[in-house]
Amino acid sequence: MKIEIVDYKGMKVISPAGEIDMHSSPILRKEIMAFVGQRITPLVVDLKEVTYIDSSGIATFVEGLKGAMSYGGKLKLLGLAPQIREIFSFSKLDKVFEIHSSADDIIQG
Amino acid sequence: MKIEIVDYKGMKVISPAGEIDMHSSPILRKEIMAFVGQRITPLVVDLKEVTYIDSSGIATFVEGLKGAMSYGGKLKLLGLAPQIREIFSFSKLDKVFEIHSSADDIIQG
Amino acid sequence: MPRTQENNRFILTIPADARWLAIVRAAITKACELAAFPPTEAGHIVLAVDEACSNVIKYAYKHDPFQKIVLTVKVSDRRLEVFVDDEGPRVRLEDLQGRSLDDVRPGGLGMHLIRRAFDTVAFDGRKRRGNRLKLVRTVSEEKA
Amino acid sequence: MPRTQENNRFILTIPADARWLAIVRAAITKACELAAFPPTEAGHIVLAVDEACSNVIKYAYKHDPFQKIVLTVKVSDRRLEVFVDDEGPRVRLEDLQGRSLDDVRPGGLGMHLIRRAFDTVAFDGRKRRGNRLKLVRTVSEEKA
Ligand SMILES: Nc1ncnc2c1ncn2[C@@H]1O[C@H](COP(=O)(O)OP(=O)(O)O)[C@@H](O)[C@H]1O
Ligand SMILES: Nc1ncnc2c1ncn2[C@@H]1O[C@H](COP(=O)(O)OP(=O)(O)O)[C@@H](O)[C@H]1O
Repeated sequence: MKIEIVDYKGMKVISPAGEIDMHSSPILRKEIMAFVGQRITPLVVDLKEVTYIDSSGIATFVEGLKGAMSYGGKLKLLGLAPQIREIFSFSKLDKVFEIHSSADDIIQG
Repeated sequence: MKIEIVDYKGMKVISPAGEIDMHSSPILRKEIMAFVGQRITPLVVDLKEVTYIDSSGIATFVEGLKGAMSYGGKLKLLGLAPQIREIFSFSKLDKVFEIHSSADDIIQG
Repeated sequence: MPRTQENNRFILTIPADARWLAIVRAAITKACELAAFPPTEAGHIVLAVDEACSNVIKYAYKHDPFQKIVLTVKVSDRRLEVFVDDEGPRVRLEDLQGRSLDDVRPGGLGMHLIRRAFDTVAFDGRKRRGNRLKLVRTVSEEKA
Repeated sequence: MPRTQENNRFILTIPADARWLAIVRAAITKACELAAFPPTEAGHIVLAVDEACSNVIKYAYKHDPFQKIVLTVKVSDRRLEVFVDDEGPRVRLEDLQGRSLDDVRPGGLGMHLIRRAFDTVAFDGRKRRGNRLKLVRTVSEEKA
Protein backbone atom coordinates (compact mmCIF):
# COMPACT_ATOMS: atom_id res chain seq x y z
CA MET A 1 0.00 0.00 0.00
CA LYS A 2 1.04 3.56 -0.73
CA ILE A 3 -0.68 6.54 0.79
CA GLU A 4 -1.07 10.15 -0.30
CA ILE A 5 -2.80 13.18 1.13
CA VAL A 6 -4.57 14.85 -1.77
CA ASP A 7 -6.00 18.33 -1.69
CA TYR A 8 -9.38 18.33 -3.43
CA LYS A 9 -10.98 21.76 -3.74
CA GLY A 10 -9.57 22.75 -0.37
CA MET A 11 -10.56 19.47 1.28
CA LYS A 12 -7.75 17.15 2.45
CA VAL A 13 -8.37 13.58 1.30
CA ILE A 14 -6.48 10.52 2.56
CA SER A 15 -5.82 8.38 -0.53
CA PRO A 16 -4.36 4.93 0.04
CA ALA A 17 -3.54 2.76 -2.99
CA GLY A 18 -3.04 -0.99 -3.24
CA GLU A 19 -3.72 -3.60 -0.59
CA ILE A 20 -4.67 -2.80 2.99
CA ASP A 21 -3.78 -5.71 5.24
CA MET A 22 -2.29 -6.30 8.67
CA HIS A 23 1.09 -5.25 7.30
CA SER A 24 0.01 -1.95 5.76
CA SER A 25 -2.93 -0.88 7.94
CA PRO A 26 -0.67 0.68 10.63
CA ILE A 27 0.47 3.21 8.01
CA LEU A 28 -3.13 4.08 7.20
CA ARG A 29 -3.90 4.24 10.91
CA LYS A 30 -1.12 6.77 11.43
CA GLU A 31 -2.49 9.11 8.75
CA ILE A 32 -6.06 8.83 9.98
CA MET A 33 -5.04 9.41 13.59
CA ALA A 34 -2.99 12.46 12.58
CA PHE A 35 -6.22 13.92 11.13
CA VAL A 36 -8.10 12.96 14.28
CA GLY A 37 -5.39 14.69 16.34
CA GLN A 38 -6.08 17.87 14.36
CA ARG A 39 -9.83 17.42 14.91
CA ILE A 40 -10.45 17.55 11.17
CA THR A 41 -13.99 16.97 9.98
CA PRO A 42 -15.09 15.47 7.77
CA LEU A 43 -12.29 12.97 7.70
CA VAL A 44 -12.34 11.85 4.06
CA VAL A 45 -10.71 8.66 2.76
CA ASP A 46 -10.76 7.89 -0.95
CA LEU A 47 -10.57 4.13 -1.53
CA LYS A 48 -10.70 4.13 -5.32
CA GLU A 49 -7.12 2.85 -5.66
CA VAL A 50 -7.61 0.20 -2.98
CA THR A 51 -7.84 -3.32 -4.41
CA TYR A 52 -7.99 -5.31 -1.19
CA ILE A 53 -8.89 -4.78 2.44
CA ASP A 54 -8.95 -7.21 5.35
CA SER A 55 -10.37 -6.93 8.87
CA SER A 56 -7.35 -4.96 10.12
CA GLY A 57 -8.17 -2.29 7.55
CA ILE A 58 -11.81 -2.27 8.57
CA ALA A 59 -10.76 -2.02 12.23
CA THR A 60 -8.64 1.00 11.34
CA PHE A 61 -11.67 2.81 9.94
CA VAL A 62 -13.77 1.93 12.97
CA GLU A 63 -11.02 3.39 15.16
CA GLY A 64 -10.87 6.53 13.03
CA LEU A 65 -14.62 6.91 13.26
CA LYS A 66 -14.59 6.58 17.05
CA GLY A 67 -11.79 9.13 17.20
CA ALA A 68 -13.71 11.58 15.01
CA MET A 69 -16.90 11.06 17.01
CA SER A 70 -15.07 12.12 20.17
CA TYR A 71 -15.10 15.71 18.86
CA GLY A 72 -18.35 15.48 16.91
CA GLY A 73 -16.50 14.84 13.65
CA LYS A 74 -17.42 12.58 10.76
CA LEU A 75 -15.61 9.93 8.73
CA LYS A 76 -16.55 9.69 5.06
CA LEU A 77 -15.43 7.06 2.59
CA LEU A 78 -15.53 7.31 -1.16
CA GLY A 79 -14.61 5.41 -4.29
CA LEU A 80 -15.28 1.89 -2.98
CA ALA A 81 -14.86 -0.81 -5.63
CA PRO A 82 -17.53 -3.54 -5.47
CA GLN A 83 -15.33 -6.04 -3.59
CA ILE A 84 -14.41 -3.36 -1.04
CA ARG A 85 -17.98 -2.19 -0.57
CA GLU A 86 -19.01 -5.80 -0.11
CA ILE A 87 -16.84 -6.32 2.96
CA PHE A 88 -18.18 -3.14 4.55
CA SER A 89 -21.73 -4.35 4.06
CA PHE A 90 -20.87 -7.86 5.30
CA SER A 91 -19.45 -6.21 8.44
CA LYS A 92 -22.66 -4.18 8.76
CA LEU A 93 -20.49 -1.08 8.67
CA ASP A 94 -21.91 0.37 5.48
CA LYS A 95 -24.60 1.97 7.65
CA VAL A 96 -22.11 3.28 10.18
CA PHE A 97 -19.71 4.97 7.76
CA GLU A 98 -20.90 7.54 5.34
CA ILE A 99 -20.15 6.08 1.94
CA HIS A 100 -20.10 8.55 -0.94
CA SER A 101 -19.53 8.08 -4.61
CA SER A 102 -17.39 11.19 -5.18
CA ALA A 103 -15.60 14.01 -3.40
CA ASP A 104 -17.97 16.52 -4.98
CA ASP A 105 -20.78 14.66 -3.31
CA ILE A 106 -19.20 15.40 0.04
CA ILE A 107 -18.50 19.05 -0.70
CA GLN A 108 -22.05 19.64 -1.85
CA GLY A 109 -23.66 17.39 0.80
CA MET B 1 -4.71 -21.40 -20.97
CA LYS B 2 -7.84 -21.69 -23.10
CA ILE B 3 -7.71 -22.15 -26.84
CA GLU B 4 -10.16 -21.33 -29.63
CA ILE B 5 -10.10 -21.71 -33.37
CA VAL B 6 -11.47 -18.47 -34.77
CA ASP B 7 -12.58 -17.98 -38.35
CA TYR B 8 -11.35 -14.59 -39.59
CA LYS B 9 -12.54 -13.68 -43.09
CA GLY B 10 -12.27 -17.31 -44.15
CA MET B 11 -8.87 -17.80 -42.50
CA LYS B 12 -8.67 -20.19 -39.52
CA VAL B 13 -6.78 -18.62 -36.63
CA ILE B 14 -5.52 -20.49 -33.55
CA SER B 15 -6.25 -18.21 -30.59
CA PRO B 16 -4.84 -19.24 -27.23
CA ALA B 17 -5.65 -17.12 -24.16
CA GLY B 18 -3.89 -16.91 -20.81
CA GLU B 19 -0.57 -18.43 -19.83
CA ILE B 20 1.40 -20.84 -22.02
CA ASP B 21 3.70 -22.94 -19.87
CA MET B 22 4.89 -26.53 -19.64
CA HIS B 23 1.45 -27.49 -18.33
CA SER B 24 -0.60 -25.89 -21.09
CA SER B 25 1.72 -26.00 -24.11
CA PRO B 26 0.78 -29.63 -25.00
CA ILE B 27 -2.78 -28.38 -25.68
CA LEU B 28 -1.45 -25.67 -28.00
CA ARG B 29 0.84 -28.24 -29.63
CA LYS B 30 -2.12 -30.50 -30.39
CA GLU B 31 -4.00 -27.71 -32.19
CA ILE B 32 -0.97 -26.58 -34.16
CA MET B 33 -0.10 -30.13 -35.16
CA ALA B 34 -3.70 -30.78 -36.26
CA PHE B 35 -3.27 -27.81 -38.67
CA VAL B 36 0.08 -29.19 -39.80
CA GLY B 37 -1.58 -32.58 -40.40
CA GLN B 38 -4.03 -30.82 -42.74
CA ARG B 39 -1.15 -29.02 -44.44
CA ILE B 40 -2.75 -25.68 -43.78
CA THR B 41 -0.81 -22.58 -44.81
CA PRO B 42 -0.38 -20.03 -43.50
CA LEU B 43 -0.70 -21.43 -40.04
CA VAL B 44 -1.88 -18.37 -38.08
CA VAL B 45 -1.67 -18.02 -34.30
CA ASP B 46 -3.10 -14.94 -32.61
CA LEU B 47 -1.32 -14.27 -29.32
CA LYS B 48 -3.18 -11.13 -28.28
CA GLU B 49 -4.83 -12.87 -25.31
CA VAL B 50 -1.59 -14.53 -24.21
CA THR B 51 -0.11 -12.96 -21.07
CA TYR B 52 2.79 -15.32 -20.48
CA ILE B 53 4.92 -17.77 -22.45
CA ASP B 54 7.86 -19.87 -21.37
CA SER B 55 10.39 -21.90 -23.33
CA SER B 56 8.00 -24.83 -23.74
CA GLY B 57 5.61 -22.50 -25.57
CA ILE B 58 8.42 -21.18 -27.76
CA ALA B 59 9.48 -24.77 -28.50
CA THR B 60 5.92 -25.55 -29.58
CA PHE B 61 6.04 -22.79 -32.18
CA VAL B 62 9.43 -23.94 -33.44
CA GLU B 63 7.98 -27.42 -33.86
CA GLY B 64 4.94 -26.04 -35.68
CA LEU B 65 7.20 -24.05 -37.99
CA LYS B 66 9.31 -27.10 -38.81
CA GLY B 67 6.12 -29.07 -39.49
CA ALA B 68 4.78 -26.37 -41.79
CA MET B 69 8.11 -26.05 -43.59
CA SER B 70 7.95 -29.78 -44.45
CA TYR B 71 5.17 -29.00 -46.95
CA GLY B 72 6.35 -25.52 -47.88
CA GLY B 73 3.90 -23.90 -45.45
CA LYS B 74 4.32 -20.84 -43.26
CA LEU B 75 3.69 -20.05 -39.60
CA LYS B 76 2.53 -16.54 -38.81
CA LEU B 77 2.13 -14.98 -35.39
CA LEU B 78 0.12 -11.92 -34.54
CA GLY B 79 -0.95 -9.80 -31.61
CA LEU B 80 2.21 -10.17 -29.50
CA ALA B 81 2.18 -8.07 -26.34
CA PRO B 82 5.53 -6.41 -25.57
CA GLN B 83 6.60 -9.02 -22.96
CA ILE B 84 5.74 -11.84 -25.39
CA ARG B 85 7.54 -10.22 -28.32
CA GLU B 86 10.53 -9.68 -26.08
CA ILE B 87 11.06 -13.39 -25.43
CA PHE B 88 10.85 -14.15 -29.16
CA SER B 89 13.52 -11.58 -29.86
CA PHE B 90 15.67 -12.79 -26.96
CA SER B 91 15.43 -16.30 -28.47
CA LYS B 92 16.43 -14.83 -31.85
CA LEU B 93 13.20 -16.28 -33.21
CA ASP B 94 11.60 -12.99 -34.18
CA LYS B 95 13.47 -13.28 -37.48
CA VAL B 96 12.42 -16.90 -38.00
CA PHE B 97 8.69 -16.47 -37.42
CA GLU B 98 6.67 -14.03 -39.41
CA ILE B 99 5.32 -11.61 -36.85
CA HIS B 100 2.36 -9.51 -37.97
CA SER B 101 0.38 -6.85 -36.21
CA SER B 102 -3.06 -7.90 -37.45
CA ALA B 103 -4.93 -10.61 -39.31
CA ASP B 104 -5.74 -8.15 -42.11
CA ASP B 105 -2.02 -7.71 -42.53
CA ILE B 106 -1.73 -11.41 -43.28
CA ILE B 107 -4.68 -11.51 -45.64
CA GLN B 108 -3.38 -8.53 -47.64
CA GLY B 109 0.27 -9.57 -47.41
CA MET C 1 5.49 -34.91 1.25
CA PRO C 2 6.42 -38.60 1.06
CA ARG C 3 6.17 -40.41 -2.23
CA THR C 4 2.49 -41.34 -1.93
CA GLN C 5 -0.72 -40.09 -3.54
CA GLU C 6 0.02 -36.62 -2.20
CA ASN C 7 0.71 -34.85 -5.43
CA ASN C 8 -2.46 -32.78 -5.14
CA ARG C 9 -1.19 -30.20 -2.66
CA PHE C 10 1.49 -27.59 -2.15
CA ILE C 11 2.97 -26.36 1.10
CA LEU C 12 3.81 -22.75 1.83
CA THR C 13 5.86 -21.97 4.93
CA ILE C 14 6.11 -18.31 5.96
CA PRO C 15 7.55 -16.48 8.96
CA ALA C 16 4.82 -15.27 11.30
CA ASP C 17 5.01 -11.71 10.02
CA ALA C 18 2.27 -9.77 8.22
CA ARG C 19 4.77 -8.79 5.54
CA TRP C 20 4.34 -12.27 4.03
CA LEU C 21 0.55 -12.19 3.79
CA ALA C 22 0.82 -10.86 0.23
CA ILE C 23 2.62 -14.07 -0.76
CA VAL C 24 -0.11 -16.15 0.87
CA ARG C 25 -2.82 -14.26 -0.99
CA ALA C 26 -1.04 -14.66 -4.32
CA ALA C 27 -0.67 -18.41 -3.86
CA ILE C 28 -4.25 -18.92 -2.64
CA THR C 29 -5.62 -16.80 -5.49
CA LYS C 30 -3.92 -19.10 -8.00
CA ALA C 31 -5.03 -22.20 -6.10
CA CYS C 32 -8.64 -20.97 -6.34
CA GLU C 33 -8.18 -20.57 -10.08
CA LEU C 34 -6.79 -24.09 -10.41
CA ALA C 35 -9.78 -25.41 -8.44
CA ALA C 36 -12.14 -23.43 -10.72
CA PHE C 37 -13.68 -21.14 -8.10
CA PRO C 38 -15.51 -18.15 -9.56
CA PRO C 39 -13.93 -14.77 -8.68
CA THR C 40 -16.32 -13.76 -5.86
CA GLU C 41 -15.88 -17.04 -4.00
CA ALA C 42 -12.14 -16.91 -4.62
CA GLY C 43 -12.06 -13.40 -3.12
CA HIS C 44 -13.78 -14.62 0.04
CA ILE C 45 -11.43 -17.60 0.33
CA VAL C 46 -8.29 -15.47 -0.09
CA LEU C 47 -9.52 -13.01 2.53
CA ALA C 48 -10.37 -15.82 4.95
CA VAL C 49 -6.94 -17.43 4.68
CA ASP C 50 -5.35 -14.00 5.23
CA GLU C 51 -7.50 -13.61 8.37
CA ALA C 52 -6.54 -17.06 9.67
CA CYS C 53 -2.84 -16.26 9.24
CA SER C 54 -3.29 -12.82 10.83
CA ASN C 55 -4.87 -14.48 13.86
CA VAL C 56 -1.97 -16.90 14.20
CA ILE C 57 0.46 -13.96 14.06
CA LYS C 58 -1.50 -11.99 16.67
CA TYR C 59 -2.73 -14.64 19.08
CA ALA C 60 -0.77 -17.86 18.68
CA TYR C 61 2.60 -16.13 18.31
CA LYS C 62 1.96 -12.68 19.84
CA HIS C 63 3.79 -11.01 16.93
CA ASP C 64 7.03 -13.00 17.29
CA PRO C 65 8.25 -12.92 13.64
CA PHE C 66 10.70 -15.78 14.20
CA GLN C 67 7.88 -18.29 14.46
CA LYS C 68 6.46 -19.92 11.37
CA ILE C 69 3.11 -20.69 9.76
CA VAL C 70 2.72 -23.69 7.49
CA LEU C 71 -0.08 -23.68 4.93
CA THR C 72 -0.93 -26.93 3.20
CA VAL C 73 -3.20 -26.33 0.24
CA LYS C 74 -4.94 -29.30 -1.36
CA VAL C 75 -6.42 -28.48 -4.74
CA SER C 76 -9.08 -30.68 -6.32
CA ASP C 77 -11.63 -30.00 -8.99
CA ARG C 78 -14.09 -27.47 -7.51
CA ARG C 79 -12.76 -28.01 -4.01
CA LEU C 80 -10.04 -26.46 -1.87
CA GLU C 81 -8.71 -27.61 1.50
CA VAL C 82 -6.37 -25.36 3.43
CA PHE C 83 -4.60 -26.48 6.61
CA VAL C 84 -3.05 -23.74 8.73
CA ASP C 85 -0.46 -25.11 11.14
CA ASP C 86 1.10 -23.20 14.00
CA GLU C 87 3.17 -24.16 17.02
CA GLY C 88 1.41 -21.82 19.45
CA PRO C 89 -0.52 -22.75 22.59
CA ARG C 90 -3.51 -25.02 22.07
CA VAL C 91 -6.81 -23.32 21.26
CA ARG C 92 -10.32 -24.65 20.84
CA LEU C 93 -12.77 -23.38 18.26
CA GLU C 94 -15.17 -22.37 21.05
CA ASP C 95 -12.54 -19.90 22.28
CA LEU C 96 -12.50 -18.06 18.99
CA GLN C 97 -15.55 -15.87 19.03
CA GLY C 98 -15.92 -12.83 16.86
CA ARG C 99 -17.96 -9.88 18.05
CA SER C 100 -21.63 -9.67 17.24
CA LEU C 101 -21.73 -7.86 13.93
CA ASP C 102 -24.24 -5.40 15.40
CA ASP C 103 -21.72 -4.31 18.00
CA VAL C 104 -19.66 -1.69 16.19
CA ARG C 105 -16.10 -1.77 17.45
CA PRO C 106 -12.69 -2.47 15.95
CA GLY C 107 -11.91 -6.18 15.64
CA GLY C 108 -13.92 -9.35 15.96
CA LEU C 109 -14.54 -9.64 12.23
CA GLY C 110 -11.93 -12.21 11.21
CA MET C 111 -13.74 -15.35 12.38
CA HIS C 112 -16.91 -14.20 10.61
CA LEU C 113 -14.98 -13.81 7.36
CA ILE C 114 -13.43 -17.25 7.81
CA ARG C 115 -16.81 -18.89 8.41
CA ARG C 116 -18.35 -17.08 5.45
CA ALA C 117 -15.70 -18.40 3.05
CA PHE C 118 -15.42 -21.99 4.20
CA ASP C 119 -17.95 -24.81 4.57
CA THR C 120 -15.76 -26.50 7.19
CA VAL C 121 -13.80 -24.64 9.89
CA ALA C 122 -12.30 -27.02 12.45
CA PHE C 123 -9.21 -27.72 14.49
CA ASP C 124 -7.63 -31.09 13.89
CA GLY C 125 -7.65 -32.70 17.36
CA ARG C 126 -5.08 -35.32 16.36
CA LYS C 127 -2.29 -32.77 16.21
CA ARG C 128 0.01 -33.28 19.18
CA ARG C 129 1.70 -29.88 19.41
CA GLY C 130 0.40 -26.52 18.25
CA ASN C 131 -2.74 -26.16 16.17
CA ARG C 132 -3.95 -27.30 12.78
CA LEU C 133 -6.90 -25.33 11.49
CA LYS C 134 -8.71 -27.16 8.69
CA LEU C 135 -10.63 -25.08 6.16
CA VAL C 136 -12.64 -26.70 3.36
CA ARG C 137 -14.68 -25.14 0.61
CA THR C 138 -16.48 -26.57 -2.41
CA VAL C 139 -17.58 -24.40 -5.34
CA SER C 140 -21.22 -23.36 -4.78
CA GLU C 141 -23.21 -23.66 -7.95
CA GLU C 142 -25.67 -20.86 -7.17
CA LYS C 143 -23.09 -18.29 -6.15
CA ALA C 144 -21.05 -18.94 -9.30
CA MET D 1 12.99 -22.80 9.59
CA PRO D 2 14.53 -22.88 13.09
CA ARG D 3 14.04 -19.94 15.40
CA THR D 4 17.04 -17.91 14.19
CA GLN D 5 17.43 -14.84 12.02
CA GLU D 6 15.66 -16.63 9.20
CA ASN D 7 12.51 -14.59 9.07
CA ASN D 8 13.42 -13.15 5.69
CA ARG D 9 12.40 -16.11 3.54
CA PHE D 10 9.45 -18.29 2.65
CA ILE D 11 9.49 -21.88 1.48
CA LEU D 12 7.22 -23.25 -1.22
CA THR D 13 7.07 -27.01 -1.72
CA ILE D 14 5.30 -28.29 -4.83
CA PRO D 15 4.86 -31.70 -6.43
CA ALA D 16 7.06 -32.08 -9.52
CA ASP D 17 4.19 -31.45 -11.91
CA ALA D 18 3.84 -28.56 -14.36
CA ARG D 19 0.33 -27.94 -13.08
CA TRP D 20 1.85 -26.19 -10.04
CA LEU D 21 4.06 -23.78 -11.99
CA ALA D 22 1.28 -21.18 -11.88
CA ILE D 23 1.52 -21.17 -8.07
CA VAL D 24 5.29 -20.72 -8.28
CA ARG D 25 4.92 -17.78 -10.67
CA ALA D 26 2.33 -16.11 -8.45
CA ALA D 27 4.55 -16.40 -5.37
CA ILE D 28 7.70 -15.24 -7.16
CA THR D 29 5.85 -12.30 -8.74
CA LYS D 30 4.85 -11.10 -5.26
CA ALA D 31 8.34 -11.73 -3.91
CA CYS D 32 9.76 -9.52 -6.68
CA GLU D 33 7.31 -6.79 -5.68
CA LEU D 34 8.34 -7.06 -2.02
CA ALA D 35 12.00 -6.80 -3.07
CA ALA D 36 11.14 -3.74 -5.22
CA PHE D 37 12.11 -5.13 -8.62
CA PRO D 38 10.75 -3.12 -11.55
CA PRO D 39 8.23 -5.04 -13.72
CA THR D 40 10.58 -5.99 -16.58
CA GLU D 41 13.17 -7.47 -14.26
CA ALA D 42 10.44 -9.18 -12.26
CA GLY D 43 9.11 -10.72 -15.48
CA HIS D 44 12.53 -12.15 -16.31
CA ILE D 45 12.94 -13.53 -12.79
CA VAL D 46 9.53 -15.20 -12.76
CA LEU D 47 10.18 -16.79 -16.14
CA ALA D 48 13.62 -18.02 -15.04
CA VAL D 49 12.28 -19.68 -11.88
CA ASP D 50 9.54 -21.32 -13.99
CA GLU D 51 12.28 -22.63 -16.33
CA ALA D 52 14.37 -23.95 -13.45
CA CYS D 53 11.37 -25.85 -12.05
CA SER D 54 10.45 -27.14 -15.52
CA ASN D 55 13.97 -28.50 -15.89
CA VAL D 56 13.75 -30.30 -12.54
CA ILE D 57 10.44 -31.86 -13.62
CA LYS D 58 11.84 -32.96 -16.99
CA TYR D 59 15.41 -33.97 -16.19
CA ALA D 60 15.86 -34.53 -12.45
CA TYR D 61 12.56 -36.36 -12.00
CA LYS D 62 11.72 -37.48 -15.56
CA HIS D 63 8.10 -36.37 -15.11
CA ASP D 64 7.43 -38.39 -11.95
CA PRO D 65 4.75 -36.18 -10.30
CA PHE D 66 5.18 -37.83 -6.91
CA GLN D 67 8.54 -36.18 -6.41
CA LYS D 68 8.79 -32.72 -4.94
CA ILE D 69 10.52 -29.41 -5.57
CA VAL D 70 11.37 -27.10 -2.69
CA LEU D 71 11.79 -23.40 -3.39
CA THR D 72 13.34 -21.23 -0.70
CA VAL D 73 12.88 -17.56 -1.47
CA LYS D 74 14.89 -15.01 0.47
CA VAL D 75 13.59 -11.48 0.05
CA SER D 76 15.73 -8.49 0.90
CA ASP D 77 15.56 -4.89 -0.16
CA ARG D 78 16.37 -4.85 -3.89
CA ARG D 79 17.65 -8.42 -3.82
CA LEU D 80 16.15 -11.85 -4.29
CA GLU D 81 17.73 -15.24 -3.66
CA VAL D 82 15.94 -18.36 -4.84
CA PHE D 83 17.12 -21.87 -3.95
CA VAL D 84 15.65 -24.71 -5.98
CA ASP D 85 16.06 -28.06 -4.24
CA ASP D 86 15.43 -31.44 -5.82
CA GLU D 87 16.26 -35.01 -4.87
CA GLY D 88 17.22 -36.11 -8.38
CA PRO D 89 20.60 -37.46 -9.54
CA ARG D 90 23.53 -35.09 -9.09
CA VAL D 91 24.17 -32.64 -11.91
CA ARG D 92 26.92 -30.14 -12.53
CA LEU D 93 26.40 -26.72 -14.06
CA GLU D 94 28.74 -27.66 -16.93
CA ASP D 95 26.26 -30.39 -17.93
CA LEU D 96 23.47 -27.89 -18.43
CA GLN D 97 24.11 -26.36 -21.80
CA GLY D 98 21.47 -24.60 -23.78
CA ARG D 99 21.62 -24.60 -27.55
CA SER D 100 23.36 -21.82 -29.38
CA LEU D 101 20.65 -19.24 -29.93
CA ASP D 102 21.55 -19.15 -33.61
CA ASP D 103 20.68 -22.81 -33.98
CA VAL D 104 16.91 -22.78 -34.50
CA ARG D 105 15.37 -25.88 -32.97
CA PRO D 106 12.87 -26.61 -30.20
CA GLY D 107 14.39 -26.51 -26.72
CA GLY D 108 17.69 -25.34 -25.31
CA LEU D 109 16.33 -21.94 -24.30
CA GLY D 110 15.68 -22.42 -20.58
CA MET D 111 19.26 -22.08 -19.34
CA HIS D 112 19.67 -18.88 -21.36
CA LEU D 113 16.57 -17.43 -19.73
CA ILE D 114 17.84 -18.42 -16.29
CA ARG D 115 21.22 -16.77 -16.90
CA ARG D 116 19.60 -13.64 -18.27
CA ALA D 117 17.49 -13.15 -15.14
CA PHE D 118 20.01 -13.95 -12.44
CA ASP D 119 23.43 -12.55 -11.58
CA THR D 120 24.41 -15.79 -9.85
CA VAL D 121 23.47 -19.26 -11.13
CA ALA D 122 25.26 -22.02 -9.20
CA PHE D 123 24.80 -25.42 -7.64
CA ASP D 124 25.48 -25.58 -3.93
CA GLY D 125 28.19 -28.23 -3.67
CA ARG D 126 27.62 -28.73 0.06
CA LYS D 127 24.31 -30.44 -0.50
CA ARG D 128 24.73 -34.14 0.21
CA ARG D 129 21.79 -35.59 -1.72
CA GLY D 130 20.02 -34.19 -4.75
CA ASN D 131 20.69 -30.69 -6.04
CA ARG D 132 20.36 -27.15 -4.77
CA LEU D 133 20.39 -24.54 -7.48
CA LYS D 134 21.17 -21.08 -6.14
CA LEU D 135 19.83 -18.08 -8.05
CA VAL D 136 20.60 -14.53 -6.97
CA ARG D 137 19.55 -11.23 -8.47
CA THR D 138 19.96 -7.63 -7.36
CA VAL D 139 17.90 -4.80 -8.82
CA SER D 140 19.84 -3.23 -11.68
CA GLU D 141 19.68 0.51 -11.56
CA GLU D 142 20.06 1.03 -15.29
CA LYS D 143 17.46 -1.52 -16.40
CA ALA D 144 14.89 -0.16 -13.93
N1 LIG E 1 -5.27 -18.52 16.14
C1 LIG E 1 -5.80 -18.05 17.30
N2 LIG E 1 -5.24 -18.39 18.49
C2 LIG E 1 -5.76 -17.93 19.63
N3 LIG E 1 -6.85 -17.15 19.72
C3 LIG E 1 -7.45 -16.77 18.58
C4 LIG E 1 -6.97 -17.22 17.31
N4 LIG E 1 -7.78 -16.71 16.38
C5 LIG E 1 -8.72 -15.99 17.01
N5 LIG E 1 -8.54 -16.02 18.34
C6 LIG E 1 -9.42 -15.37 19.36
O1 LIG E 1 -10.71 -15.19 18.77
C7 LIG E 1 -11.11 -13.81 18.82
C8 LIG E 1 -11.89 -13.43 17.54
O2 LIG E 1 -11.04 -13.42 16.41
P1 LIG E 1 -11.38 -12.53 15.15
O3 LIG E 1 -12.81 -12.73 14.80
O4 LIG E 1 -10.40 -12.84 14.10
O5 LIG E 1 -11.25 -11.01 15.63
P2 LIG E 1 -10.03 -10.11 16.12
O6 LIG E 1 -8.76 -10.78 15.78
O7 LIG E 1 -10.21 -8.84 15.36
O8 LIG E 1 -10.26 -9.94 17.58
C9 LIG E 1 -9.81 -13.04 18.96
O9 LIG E 1 -10.01 -11.80 19.60
C10 LIG E 1 -8.94 -13.99 19.78
O10 LIG E 1 -9.23 -13.85 21.15
N1 LIG F 1 17.77 -29.81 -13.51
C1 LIG F 1 18.43 -30.46 -14.49
N2 LIG F 1 18.87 -31.73 -14.29
C2 LIG F 1 19.52 -32.37 -15.27
N3 LIG F 1 19.79 -31.86 -16.48
C3 LIG F 1 19.37 -30.63 -16.75
C4 LIG F 1 18.67 -29.86 -15.77
N4 LIG F 1 18.39 -28.67 -16.32
C5 LIG F 1 18.88 -28.69 -17.57
N5 LIG F 1 19.47 -29.85 -17.86
C6 LIG F 1 20.17 -30.20 -19.12
O1 LIG F 1 20.57 -29.00 -19.76
C7 LIG F 1 20.03 -28.90 -21.09
C8 LIG F 1 19.65 -27.47 -21.45
O2 LIG F 1 18.54 -27.05 -20.67
P1 LIG F 1 17.57 -25.90 -21.21
O3 LIG F 1 18.40 -24.76 -21.67
O4 LIG F 1 16.59 -25.61 -20.14
O5 LIG F 1 16.85 -26.49 -22.49
P2 LIG F 1 15.81 -27.66 -22.73
O6 LIG F 1 15.23 -28.09 -21.44
O7 LIG F 1 14.81 -27.06 -23.63
O8 LIG F 1 16.60 -28.74 -23.41
C9 LIG F 1 18.84 -29.85 -21.09
O9 LIG F 1 18.58 -30.35 -22.38
C10 LIG F 1 19.30 -30.94 -20.12
O10 LIG F 1 20.07 -31.89 -20.77
